[in-house]
Amino acid sequence: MKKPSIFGRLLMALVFIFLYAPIAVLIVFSFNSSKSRTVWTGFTFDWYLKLFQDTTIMNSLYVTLLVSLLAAVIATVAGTIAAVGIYNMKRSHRNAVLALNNIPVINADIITGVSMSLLFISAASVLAKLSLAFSQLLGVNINLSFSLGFGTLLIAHITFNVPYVILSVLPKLRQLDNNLFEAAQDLGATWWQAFYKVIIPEIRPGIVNGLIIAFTMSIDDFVISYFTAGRVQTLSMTIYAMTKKRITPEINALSTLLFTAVLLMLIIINIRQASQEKKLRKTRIRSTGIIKYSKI
Amino acid sequence: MRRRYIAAIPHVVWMAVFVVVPLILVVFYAFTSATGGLTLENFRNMGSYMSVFARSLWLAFLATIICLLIGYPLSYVLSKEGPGMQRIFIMLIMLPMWINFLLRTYAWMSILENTGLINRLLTSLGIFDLINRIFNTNITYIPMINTQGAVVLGMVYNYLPFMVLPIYSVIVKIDSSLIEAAQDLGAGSMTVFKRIIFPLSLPGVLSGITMVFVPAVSTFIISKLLGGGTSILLGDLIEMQFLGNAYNPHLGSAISLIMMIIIMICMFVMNRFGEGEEQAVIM
Amino acid sequence: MSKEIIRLKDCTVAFDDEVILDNINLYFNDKEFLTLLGPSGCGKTTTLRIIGGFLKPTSGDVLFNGVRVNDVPPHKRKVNTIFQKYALFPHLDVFENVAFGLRIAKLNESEIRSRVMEMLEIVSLKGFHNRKVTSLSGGQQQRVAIARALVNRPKVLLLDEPLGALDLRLRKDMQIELKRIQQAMDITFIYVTHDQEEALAMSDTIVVMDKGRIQQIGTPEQVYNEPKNAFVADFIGESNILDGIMHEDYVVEIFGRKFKCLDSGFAPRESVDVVIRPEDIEIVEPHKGRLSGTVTSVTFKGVHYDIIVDFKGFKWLIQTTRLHNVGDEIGINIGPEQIHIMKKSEYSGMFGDYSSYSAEYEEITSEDWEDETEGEEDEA
Amino acid sequence: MSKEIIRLKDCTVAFDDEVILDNINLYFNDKEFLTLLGPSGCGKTTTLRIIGGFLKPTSGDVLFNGVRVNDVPPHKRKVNTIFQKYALFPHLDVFENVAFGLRIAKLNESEIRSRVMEMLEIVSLKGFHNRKVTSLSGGQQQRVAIARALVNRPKVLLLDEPLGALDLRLRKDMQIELKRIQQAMDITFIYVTHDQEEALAMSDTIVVMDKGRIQQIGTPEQVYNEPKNAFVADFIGESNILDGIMHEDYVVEIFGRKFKCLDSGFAPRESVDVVIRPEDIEIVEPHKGRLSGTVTSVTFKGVHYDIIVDFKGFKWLIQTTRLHNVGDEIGINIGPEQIHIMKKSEYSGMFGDYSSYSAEYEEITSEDWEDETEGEEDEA
Amino acid sequence: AKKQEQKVVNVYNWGENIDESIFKIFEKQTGIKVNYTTYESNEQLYAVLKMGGTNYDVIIPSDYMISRLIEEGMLEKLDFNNIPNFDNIDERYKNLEYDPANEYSVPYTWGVVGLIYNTSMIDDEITSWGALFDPKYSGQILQFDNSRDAMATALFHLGYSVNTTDEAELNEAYELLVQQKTILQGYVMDQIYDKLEGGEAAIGPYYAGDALLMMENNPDLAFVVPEEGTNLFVDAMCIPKGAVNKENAELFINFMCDTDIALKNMAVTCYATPVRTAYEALDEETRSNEIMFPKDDVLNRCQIYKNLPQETLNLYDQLWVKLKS
Ligand SMILES: Nc1ncnc2c1ncn2[C@@H]1O[C@H](COP(=O)(O)OP(=O)(O)OP(=O)(O)O)[C@@H](O)[C@H]1O
Ligand SMILES: Nc1ncnc2c1ncn2[C@@H]1O[C@H](COP(=O)(O)OP(=O)(O)OP(=O)(O)O)[C@@H](O)[C@H]1O
Ligand SMILES: [Mg+2]
Ligand SMILES: [Mg+2]
Repeated sequence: MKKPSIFGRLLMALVFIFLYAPIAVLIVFSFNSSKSRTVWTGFTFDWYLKLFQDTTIMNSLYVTLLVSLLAAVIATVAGTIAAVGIYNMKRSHRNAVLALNNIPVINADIITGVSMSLLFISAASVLAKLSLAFSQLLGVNINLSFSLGFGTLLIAHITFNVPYVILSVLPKLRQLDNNLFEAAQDLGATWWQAFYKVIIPEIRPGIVNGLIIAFTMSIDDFVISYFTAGRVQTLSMTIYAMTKKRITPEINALSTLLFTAVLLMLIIINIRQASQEKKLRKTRIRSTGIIKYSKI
Repeated sequence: MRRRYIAAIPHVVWMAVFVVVPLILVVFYAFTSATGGLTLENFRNMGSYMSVFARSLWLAFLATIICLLIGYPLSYVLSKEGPGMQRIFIMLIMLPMWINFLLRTYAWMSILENTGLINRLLTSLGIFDLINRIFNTNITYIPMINTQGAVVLGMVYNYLPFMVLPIYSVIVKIDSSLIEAAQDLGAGSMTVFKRIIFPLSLPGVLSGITMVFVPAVSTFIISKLLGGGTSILLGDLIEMQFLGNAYNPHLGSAISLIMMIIIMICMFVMNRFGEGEEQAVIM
Repeated sequence: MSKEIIRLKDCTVAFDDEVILDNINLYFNDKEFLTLLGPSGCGKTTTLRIIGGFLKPTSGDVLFNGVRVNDVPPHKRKVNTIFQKYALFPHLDVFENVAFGLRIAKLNESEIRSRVMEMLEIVSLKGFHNRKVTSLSGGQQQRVAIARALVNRPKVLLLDEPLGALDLRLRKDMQIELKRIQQAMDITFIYVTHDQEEALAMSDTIVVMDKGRIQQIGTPEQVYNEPKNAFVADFIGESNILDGIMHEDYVVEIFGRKFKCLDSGFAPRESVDVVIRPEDIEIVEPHKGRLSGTVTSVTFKGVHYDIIVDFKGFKWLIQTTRLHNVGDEIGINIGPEQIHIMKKSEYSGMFGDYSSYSAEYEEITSEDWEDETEGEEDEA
Repeated sequence: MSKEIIRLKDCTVAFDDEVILDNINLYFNDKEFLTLLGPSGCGKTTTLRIIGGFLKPTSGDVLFNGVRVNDVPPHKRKVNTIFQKYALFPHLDVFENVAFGLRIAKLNESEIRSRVMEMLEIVSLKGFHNRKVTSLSGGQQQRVAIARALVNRPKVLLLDEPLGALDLRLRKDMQIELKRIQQAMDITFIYVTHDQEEALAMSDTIVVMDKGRIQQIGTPEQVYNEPKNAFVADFIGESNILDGIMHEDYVVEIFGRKFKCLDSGFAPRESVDVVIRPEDIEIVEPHKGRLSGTVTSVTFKGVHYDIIVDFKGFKWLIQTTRLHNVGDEIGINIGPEQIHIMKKSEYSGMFGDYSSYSAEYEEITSEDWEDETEGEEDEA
Repeated sequence: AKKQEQKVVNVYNWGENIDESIFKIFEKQTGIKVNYTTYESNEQLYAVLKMGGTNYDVIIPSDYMISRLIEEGMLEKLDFNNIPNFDNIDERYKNLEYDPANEYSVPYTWGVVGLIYNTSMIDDEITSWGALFDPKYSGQILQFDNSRDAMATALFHLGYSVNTTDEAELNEAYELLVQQKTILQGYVMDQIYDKLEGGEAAIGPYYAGDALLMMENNPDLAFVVPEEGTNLFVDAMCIPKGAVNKENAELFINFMCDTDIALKNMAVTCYATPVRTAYEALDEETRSNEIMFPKDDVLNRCQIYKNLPQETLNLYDQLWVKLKS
């Protein structure tokens, strides 16, 4: 209830300056007419135009969006199903599975990345050998071999996304009224109807939240992709390659665009949430009112 | 009633194949040599990387402490704001995460470089001239980039939200009636903080520490970009063995293994320390 | 009120070797308001779940109209349930909640509309069809749950402590409302509660359960006035339960004195439990009473005073509208129709002694508490 | 039971211009068990919070022993509170929860130990000191909360619906327990509840509140038997409330007939509210009664029957132990001491009419509901 | 997929080492799409290949790395029938020591390593590798971020052979690098562009072609081949073992040896081309650029890296990791 102290306000101001200084720099220099990152030489929109012609950036943007979207969607579906399963487990089993589930969440990214790349590479070489052996044995050309690329990247992303989806869906399942499912069946719904007509809508906030987290994690990931993507380049990897010489302001432009988009989205969501909450507060007071007057 | 738990089985299998098996492979690589035989060779030289281990742990420790020192008061102050403000501030803390962290870190280079924005600003304000005149020195810039300080700064910058969010979400959930109960029993505001708010926020603190320390100790980007590559960290060392200039995945696996063990020990000790049975993983 | 429509035959349910329902035999008549009454954990919900089809009995049969339905899944049974906490679908508005079953049955839109609207009118929720269910008060949610079940025109409605979450006032109103709806719709209600007043006020038939077994079946008056054993006597209202000996038909000895009563058919000198309701005891001048004792505690309860009276070491609870003071000497008389004789049972000696009441309250030993916690853990 | 220790003087509390407490004047005596009773949202918790120091009144004074303490923070007030949901510290075990206040007061370890242990014994939790509070049952948590407050030896203990979360059985036990503790410790209890039975059973003094205003202060008997207005009459027990006219002192006219009563001091022909409790009405043969009517509904309630009787269109609730059947013609008599006269108030006409009871229950028109919603919105 | 699978060639090259616009021409000519990615150093290329799991069709390692890859059986033999433009290559760059029978590689660029420094920040004239180790420039010096090149700067300064296998000499060089570390601003590869052009650092060693690019952007920069001698490198196109699109790769290699393409490419990369016909087509001014095409007196001072025996390679790795930690 008490207003934060001056010290508190000061701290917040400093932290936000700290958090946003580099972003401000990034945005400002996306309009810089030269490639310099530190000297302002004039205003231009050129980088925004060039951005769309740069095939490397556009390609990697495409790869990133595609892999993030696919991984997020697959992980959300898989994670939701898994969460339902986990929810119905015996406690001891559930704890074991949750511990397993937590490994990629807690483990260092680099270890996740390195270990998965070891798996993919071993699998690739084993499969290559196998197909060679089979081909010789059967006299037909069988090719099971694969190389690191979009497929492995996708698998990796799914793998580190699923746990987050589960962590966000599971609490919603726990909050669920145990009887909802039975209520639906009682009203004539089959098992499956009850699931998608009642359970899914009920845990939807958790699912959506999981989807968003998964998508964010994927978009933001660099380390794991770096070890598992092979030749394919995500945006992070392209940027990483660029940091090795010099970042072109096109990337700044791209980030500025993304940042603005997310900012707008958040503002819209926020306004909507705020108004919803206001409504909710009203109805809460309202329902106590009902109890108060119900006797009359 | 029905065996609905089977819905989790594909997940368990998937996690076993893509999480557990890879970790087993790491262990396997760590104990074999390039020629294939079992060996402890990879661990024998570990002593020579002592300095990297020490540096990584130390810098990650520093970054974690600083994050905690900034993040805790910040979370606390945030939790005192009105609900609308809280939402906005939390959004503002998460928003930077939507800009690629490589870019954000790279932007720090522009700020910290010898010819970067800070030094330029100081020069144009005539600060250096002033100092040079007074102390009769001849400095034209303050060296900030490519120092360990810069690396710690990069870590703090990148991982601060991971400290703030869990602590904040634990603090806001503390039942205000507990605070009133403590006041009722004679506790002044300092005591309330010391005896109620802080102990109750410990799970958040622990999960914040984990979420900062683990990525900090294993990063290889921040040190590359802001550290100039002169003092590498564990992450660089591992990366170097797999995709870098000193190819040796067996050694890399051994280092990974040891890092994993160190992280596990740290977390274990910390959880003991905080009696944190209910370790919260908060997103 | 005669045709039997559901029967449980020798139903037993066990989870992990723990017997939850022990050989239940029970039938339900058409258009009856039947209440399952019993303490928490006695198996009431389990019984309902067997009827609803959410649980298969470990052994025994469930018959609907004489047909065995053990293997019919819930969505194919012509019964509907109102769950302990309503289980409304929070993502749907009032209309869609009520329409749920009809949509599943694939009725056409206009019929759904008219049936839902009609039903909402019956439960007095006209004009609420667009509201979010979460924005409704407890009583209103309750009505939606009722409408949602009734709109499917079930022959039987199962209600699992439907009023448990409401506060006292609302609860009383809803009791009346439910009874009215049952009569208006002319269907069978199988009602679960652990509130004896509720059961008494609403039911045609009460089934008293404890520990997975049926203790007594009867009308409210039968159950209240002629409890079968000490458990029933105690669970349905306050009662003084004393040890007695049947001397001969219509004569029972309590505290060494003989009292007339209306019961017969016991063996000579058979030990029995004697129930005397606190409101049935007449207070008279000390010398005019059959027994006399000392008032040890008085509590004002509004309608009456609860007084504890010590008769030779045994403490009785008496309800009276006249004020007596602690220390007063009083006499009591008990008419033959106020004395209820019960056969001894496993519950004998466990209830109906007011020695530990009020100011006389003995310290609860920590052992008692430990027991309690264990009980809880079993449940979890 | 005489010395005044706390007084609220003209206390008003408003949030955002909404008046929550309206000019409350109230004093609390030493060693008294005082209950604040009222419906949800009437301002009971707010009153406690003012006394506890968690809230400053918008205007008015809080006096402890005659000294103004408006600006004294909670931790410096010599009162302790038991919160609505216990508010135990989940990170501390039972011992440390109870020891909390003592540690803050920096007592030495051995004294803390002995006082905590003694207190745990008083609340019958000996042997529980090492348990986590989260592992306790509701009743046990309740006792810890009590011990935690009492161990500081406050002069005054504030209890905010301490039994609200417990089930009926435990609730009754804990009522007795609390009363015992209050008497044993010889301190003032200020108790908040919305359960009138609880208030009647436990209190020395009851303060009935509604809409932020005090409606009546008195002993349980006074409040029950001589309610000040229709709200109090209705809130404390069932009542028939009728319009009457005082003809002269001790004579009131109801339904055109004159009845003797015990009240005086009204203006001639003043309109009044007349309260008659359902259990106070004597049923006699139709021709022997002052009034005669027809039974329209009967409900068995165990101890008694609730019957609704129609007297010339006005329906009365009567409680009787004898069975009557619907349609029976009965007569009633009411003694002068059973008739309670109240001045007309804002609540007149709102309560005490049983026309809409039971089988007679009229369909609630949607207008009623709409009205209700409007009322809510006014509030919001 | 209804249409035939798109033909591709996966090219893995040094950063800043090609004119990416020529891919379009190639695609137009052959219908083959170029997937292009880059690496930082020979050692990194080696790690990626060795790690496996990736499929590259064309790689462009340097001389010593080529011989190492050949020795370890990691390259495919080329089918020169598919590379008719091989005839355009100057004979001087055929059959070099790293691929004596010229079965595995087609030269792509060549050049020397030298010191690049900012004349506005360094007043002295730089002539020796010693400048890299001079505390005078403390905090302004950059160094190669790969073991072979970095060790070479020290070995040159010490006057040893860059191909030495003598442990003592290598250790001495290592010690020198350890000392240097204290005055170093950082280890860099292509970041050197940014640092030198922006005046962030004053001096660093790099390859001639890149030096020319940097000098275009910042006229204050100068390039010098130190008097102690330097490394002459030849980068050549190869096909790694197991390449999936070997024929496309050969088409690509052939394409790169086309005169016009080589010229176009050279204009962007500034590296000297071994394509004779292209060289001949250059204008006089470019041909006389001593940085791009060093005179013989410089070339005589040059050493070419050779592949080293396994133990020495191991020692390199060890010393390098030790240095960096
Ligand atoms: N799925 C289950 N597995 C094991 N035990 C169960 C299960 N469901 C119920 N029980 C046990 O069966 C007993 C009876 O449960 P039931 O829910 O029928 O009680 P109830 O009479 O409805 O009680 P309440 O009034 O508390 O709802 C309880 O002891 C409970 O612990
Ligand atoms: N901080 C606040 N801001 C605005 N209104 C408040 C606040 N606290 C309480 N109120 C309002 O004051 C009124 C009285 O609240 P109070 O908590 O005193 O009621 P109560 O009698 O304790 O009710 P209950 O029995 O439900 O606990 C309610 O209408 C409530 O909504
Ligand atoms: Mg139940
Ligand atoms: Mg309250």
